[in-house]
Amino acid sequence: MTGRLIEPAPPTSSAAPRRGLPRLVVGGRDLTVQAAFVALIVLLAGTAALTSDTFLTQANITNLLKQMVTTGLLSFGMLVVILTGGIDLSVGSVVAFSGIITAGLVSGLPIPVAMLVGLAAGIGVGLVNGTLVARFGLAPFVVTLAALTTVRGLAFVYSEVPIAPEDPGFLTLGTAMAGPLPLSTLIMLAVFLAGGVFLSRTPAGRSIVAIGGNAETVRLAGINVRRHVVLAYTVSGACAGLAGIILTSRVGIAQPSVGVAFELDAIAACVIGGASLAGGRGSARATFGGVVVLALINNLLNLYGVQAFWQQVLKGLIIIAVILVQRTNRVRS
Amino acid sequence: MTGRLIEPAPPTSSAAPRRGLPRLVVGGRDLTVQAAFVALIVLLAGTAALTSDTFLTQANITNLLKQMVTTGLLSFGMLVVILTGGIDLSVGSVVAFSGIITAGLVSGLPIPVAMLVGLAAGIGVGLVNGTLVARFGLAPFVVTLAALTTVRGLAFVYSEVPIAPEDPGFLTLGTAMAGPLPLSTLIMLAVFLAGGVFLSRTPAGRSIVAIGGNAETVRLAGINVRRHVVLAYTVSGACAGLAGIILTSRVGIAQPSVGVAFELDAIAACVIGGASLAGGRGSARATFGGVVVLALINNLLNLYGVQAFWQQVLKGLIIIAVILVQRTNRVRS
Amino acid sequence: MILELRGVRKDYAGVQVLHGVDLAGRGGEVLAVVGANGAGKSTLIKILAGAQAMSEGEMRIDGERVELRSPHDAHARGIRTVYQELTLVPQLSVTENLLMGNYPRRRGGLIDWPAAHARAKELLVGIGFGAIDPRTPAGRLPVARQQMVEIAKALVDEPRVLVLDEPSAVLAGTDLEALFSLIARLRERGVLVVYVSHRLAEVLDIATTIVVIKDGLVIGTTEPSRTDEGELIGLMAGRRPAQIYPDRRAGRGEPALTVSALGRAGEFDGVSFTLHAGEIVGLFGLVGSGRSEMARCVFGAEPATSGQVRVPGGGGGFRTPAEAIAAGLALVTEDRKGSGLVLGMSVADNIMLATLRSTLRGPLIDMARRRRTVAEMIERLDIRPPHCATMAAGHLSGGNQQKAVLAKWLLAGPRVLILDEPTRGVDMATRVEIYRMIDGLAREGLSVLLISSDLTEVLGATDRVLVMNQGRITGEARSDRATEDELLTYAIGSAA
Amino acid sequence: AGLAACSSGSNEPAASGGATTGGKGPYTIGVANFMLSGPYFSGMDKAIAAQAKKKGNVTIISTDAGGDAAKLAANVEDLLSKNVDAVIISGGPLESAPAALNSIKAAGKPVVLVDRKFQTGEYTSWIGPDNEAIGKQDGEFIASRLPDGGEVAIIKGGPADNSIGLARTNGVKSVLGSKPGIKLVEAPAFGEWGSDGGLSVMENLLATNPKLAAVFCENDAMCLGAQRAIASAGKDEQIIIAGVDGQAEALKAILDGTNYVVTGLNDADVIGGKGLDRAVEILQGAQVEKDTVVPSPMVTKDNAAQYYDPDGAF
Ligand SMILES: Nc1ncnc2c1ncn2[C@@H]1O[C@H](COP(=O)(O)OP(=O)(O)OP(=O)(O)O)[C@@H](O)[C@H]1O
Ligand SMILES: Nc1ncnc2c1ncn2[C@@H]1O[C@H](COP(=O)(O)OP(=O)(O)OP(=O)(O)O)[C@@H](O)[C@H]1O
Ligand SMILES: [Mg+2]
Ligand SMILES: [Mg+2]
Repeated sequence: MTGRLIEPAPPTSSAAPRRGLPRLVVGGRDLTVQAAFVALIVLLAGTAALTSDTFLTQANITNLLKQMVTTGLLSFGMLVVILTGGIDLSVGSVVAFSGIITAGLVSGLPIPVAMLVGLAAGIGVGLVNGTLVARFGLAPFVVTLAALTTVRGLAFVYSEVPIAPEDPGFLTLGTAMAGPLPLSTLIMLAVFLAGGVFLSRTPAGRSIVAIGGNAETVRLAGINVRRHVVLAYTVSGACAGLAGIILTSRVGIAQPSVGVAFELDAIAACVIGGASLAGGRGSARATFGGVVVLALINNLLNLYGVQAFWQQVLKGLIIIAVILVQRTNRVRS
Repeated sequence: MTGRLIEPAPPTSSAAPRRGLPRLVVGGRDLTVQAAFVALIVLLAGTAALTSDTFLTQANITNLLKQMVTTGLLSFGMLVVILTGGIDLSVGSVVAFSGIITAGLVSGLPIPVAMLVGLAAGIGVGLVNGTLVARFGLAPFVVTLAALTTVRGLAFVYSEVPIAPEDPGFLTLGTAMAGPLPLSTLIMLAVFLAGGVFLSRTPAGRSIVAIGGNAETVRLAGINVRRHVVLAYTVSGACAGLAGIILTSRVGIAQPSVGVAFELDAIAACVIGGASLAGGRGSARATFGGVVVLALINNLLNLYGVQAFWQQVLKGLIIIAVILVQRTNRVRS
Repeated sequence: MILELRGVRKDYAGVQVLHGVDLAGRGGEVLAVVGANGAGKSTLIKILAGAQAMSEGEMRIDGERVELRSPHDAHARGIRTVYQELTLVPQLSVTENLLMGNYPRRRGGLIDWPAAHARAKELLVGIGFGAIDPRTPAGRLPVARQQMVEIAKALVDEPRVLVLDEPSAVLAGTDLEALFSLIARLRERGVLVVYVSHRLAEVLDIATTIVVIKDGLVIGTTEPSRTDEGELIGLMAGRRPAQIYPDRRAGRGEPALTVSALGRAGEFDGVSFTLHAGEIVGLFGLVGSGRSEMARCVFGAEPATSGQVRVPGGGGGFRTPAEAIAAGLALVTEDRKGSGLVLGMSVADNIMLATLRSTLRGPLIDMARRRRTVAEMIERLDIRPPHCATMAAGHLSGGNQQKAVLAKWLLAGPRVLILDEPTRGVDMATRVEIYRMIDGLAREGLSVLLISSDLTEVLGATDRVLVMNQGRITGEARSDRATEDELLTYAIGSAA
Repeated sequence: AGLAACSSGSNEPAASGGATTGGKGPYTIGVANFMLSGPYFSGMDKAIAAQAKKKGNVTIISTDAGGDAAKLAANVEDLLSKNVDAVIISGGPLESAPAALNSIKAAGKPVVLVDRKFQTGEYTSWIGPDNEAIGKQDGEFIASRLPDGGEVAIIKGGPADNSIGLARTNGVKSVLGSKPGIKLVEAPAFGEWGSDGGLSVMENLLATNPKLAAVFCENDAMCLGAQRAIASAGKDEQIIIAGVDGQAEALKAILDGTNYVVTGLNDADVIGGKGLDRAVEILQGAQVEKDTVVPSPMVTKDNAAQYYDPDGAF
């Protein structure tokens, strides 16, 4: 792969030279945005490495890797829904729901079976969300807002008190290391890899992206729009279910109150990764970048010992700064 | 004013008659949705009155009226933003911020001045939100999500502990009665009335609605789109500021932690009132209806003594049911 | 001279689109601007309208040099523009769209709605569009009516220069006549009308001066009396086509699609016809006659409420477009932005959209094969620029967008191709190519239904023509024998 | 390692694997707050910091999990990766125990819990109140003021898995549930630990239960809201109020002789200070008590003056 700096687009006329930033085009793809993004991550991590002697310790890197798993999984599911032009506010509640169901069932069932049931719960919520959006044409924001409330309630109905499975094997998924990487991080990376291929190289993935661009065109091209929208919400539900199981296994106890406002971080990761909330634009790779940026921000604010409330203040400001930089770098479409 | 039942739209061809529900049209306006909506409210209230001997007591009605003030004020501001096609997630944090600033200043300043400063804080947040959205073209969801975080942090930075002003005069705004109605309810009603007139009968209001329909057209008509978008977020900030002041005055104590997730109720009220999150559709009157519906749902669930988490489950389901009914009744546009 | 442009250049982020255009017009003139797709007409107009700034050059109004920084500036100078794309706010009433920002007010400063509606009505009546109810939400009007509202909007404050970018693309019949008589009246009042159109016949009809633009340069200025369609096409395209419409040999084969007594409540009723293999059938009618709706029902995009659709082998009654496509149908819709393309996606993605599974290897799309397929289609249909595969479809000029839609459907290998206004907004040279392509496909045994509001086209490019009027088929004629008047009679006469 | 060479910190890396016990400092102590957004908890955080300052040789790194158990575990990990010498967990829910405590144990660092005790996991020491005892205390006082019985409302903070609230409410219930003539009315909705929530929950209670004689809230913030609702309904004569925590406004209300009659002092200053002391003692190698209950004196009009400090942090 060769990269070269060329002018913005091949000039179609003999006209004056282009203004604007020079752009990095590789294999016909404009990588300027991606380059800016990688630069941002390098900048954040570099600052961290140079100013904190803790940042590059193995313990801290492992923490960073573990801590991005939940947001990572939720963000990929969120991305798929956002690509269709929708949104899924219910993921935080689903994390709690699937976690508590899994923990509750572990006492009676083999661990993998209990986990599958927890995953199925997430998928179920996704199916219902997707059906209400696709079949009944309700606004995704409101459908999943209602699901946020209802599913949270269900988590409490299932168990008002936290459940801590006795079996130490329950902790494996969330705490085991696979070589230098936490197993849970590997799972998340696998989801992003497989998800990236799904979105860019399968008919279903391309259909989902196209639906966010123009659903009517897609429908008239003979593609079942409803089914793909349902699929998108189901993927999000499944990701949230998986995140809930891994989180529970990591913490060792399932609580029905976990996961409040998780959806906000997931949405922020997608947007930092350049996804458009109007649908049709966004990629798995860039969303993963967004997840890394968010995790780095949190990690840095903690490493520098920034006061809790100032952390909140700064986090908001940094997010604004990041998307401002993103936007300035994006080719106007 | 005469009402008559006619077919959905004047047929433009001689073809077979249209299907669909018969519609109630008065003075050229289709009131079917409104009628269905009023019917819904009557149904809810009627059920309540018949099945609970508490519902119609003066105490309960007064509670109902007081408890809808915060959601009401936030919903009107949210409506204005939603009409432009945006969203304001920061309102809950603004409630806390303006409340704590007001309470903090009361000891040194005259009460009205302190309240004006609190209001100004809300307006300031709205201005910043609006500017980031309008001037820099950032996605409203992310801008106001960042504001949610930052402003909440600022509230805590201002004071980590609750502030309870000594002066009993501070309580007037939130607790005084104006005849049979709480003063705060009157203020909210005034906001909806004035806001309704603003949206339907002033050029600025019409511009805001039009921007949500097609911003480019509005720009081509020589109207300053940016300024109106900023105005919309400022109105929302002002409403949230006012809500914060009234809430603080009602409780007598300002807490930096108040108002978490208030934005969700406000958005739900707008959508129940038929506003489109894509912008351009929604009215003050219907949004007020949405506020009443939400308040009735909460009140009923409490009157029947439904357990907290079952309340959550039911609330979500009822919202879905309400917007399903809404949708079935709406003329396809 | 009311209006003068000198040496206007314009680039979009470095790509030069206009290379120094000169233009001048007097009051009472109709200045027609013609040129191929992508020649830069709309860009020129946006500069006139103050919506885009020129990179170089100057503009004079009444001899005085002006700089337009916004559409508002242009309005203030008496220049009003009707854009190629509809720009109404669909949720708002016609009145609001017309008066936007300039409402009659009461003493308190509040808008006086009854007065506003009355004023809107007055305006509409004054320019001959009185049939439009000003209280209707603009989005509920048929497209032709919306276009009229657009025009009415431009006339609200009596402009001195009225710029119309392809206004006739969605108008036909009486509506078009209303527009022409309006233009005539404006001329009498001393208004300068700048008129962009691909319909050369009408340009020759109403223009006083014709300016031909090619690749961002004015390459000719002439008058209708001194030129003809052939010469204009020659100038625009750089070469004169031998003929516009290919010779058709009506060779009809087996029936490929049979529609019987099809109807959809409130839209159209009792529509019956049969398409045969190798045949091109035109479907003419006025805007709003129900043709598009009917085509969508045949294609399964909307449910019919009565009647039947059959294809050989027993298939038919499609409930979804997918079923119709599986049975060999393809529908190129009239609205390429709204339902033909995903504008934000690449041209390649758009071309492959109806045949996503065709390049699968295992569960995954074979990217190399996909690239080859796309490149072949781009070459076969001569979509420009030739390296456009990774470009966003929205960045293509109108005609090339249309070709991309065609490419998508040709890949699906249909036996029945329904084209709804496929040449709307497409320049003459491209049209000729499209006609040639349709002809070639028909010769290969494809059966084509060509929906069009353009009488010349519907007679020239087809074997026979059906005419639809108020939701019913009211006539049928052989293309080589029928006259335009005959078709118009079917289209306008009261439906049985 | 490697790039992180430009060290500026004073915090020595810990001796490999083990706690740096036995030294004389300086120490870095990490404070993992479960939720700072409550006056009691932020007061605790401040008290720990103040005590550290007093000691002189202790640096504090404080984190906030915003009420999220998983984030608390993550913050503990962050603290450990910064090589703190000990960790203080404040207000942590028992559910974060296994992971957070396991990682602290794996790092070989002592952990001191303040306020909330974990039922599982191995912590070094705990200092906090006995929430059930506070509930009982309030219950006894209410019972003594209602010799003829009456309706007693309970306002919970929520959500249902909050173990502190549960302990307090269970304390009240265990006393009042057995008293003849007393009827308990549990509010269906949660007051969310804030005055605004306490206010609306109380308003609804008043509408449905006109005959209430007393109300118990799981914390003072909610009680203060409830008091406002009772005042608006003109029932200050009829209903007495009992809370928990000793929030300044509540102490003042008690001192002023209003219908706010009792609270259980949950002194964040005392607990926080003792917690820091405890951590330092452990680092210095002292043998310490595992669990220390800080008594929560019952505050009534008679002794309120002794605890009320108008300028106190909490
Ligand atoms: N915003 C834009 N950014 C980049 N290129 C543009 C933009 N708008 C137009 N172009 C390019 O400028 C050229 C001229 O476009 P323009 O719309 O003026 O053509 P036109 O003559 O109106 O064509 P048509 O007949 O298809 O409407 C085309 O090559 C088009 O791709
Ligand atoms: N958005 C709309 N709202 C209401 N009625 C509509 C709308 N669009 C079309 N119609 C009506 O539906 C009927 C059929 O329209 P259709 O578009 O099928 O006609 P057409 O002959 O294809 O004309 P066109 O050339 O405009 O497509 C007409 O009576 C038209 O007025
Ligand atoms: Mg054009
Ligand atoms: Mg049509």
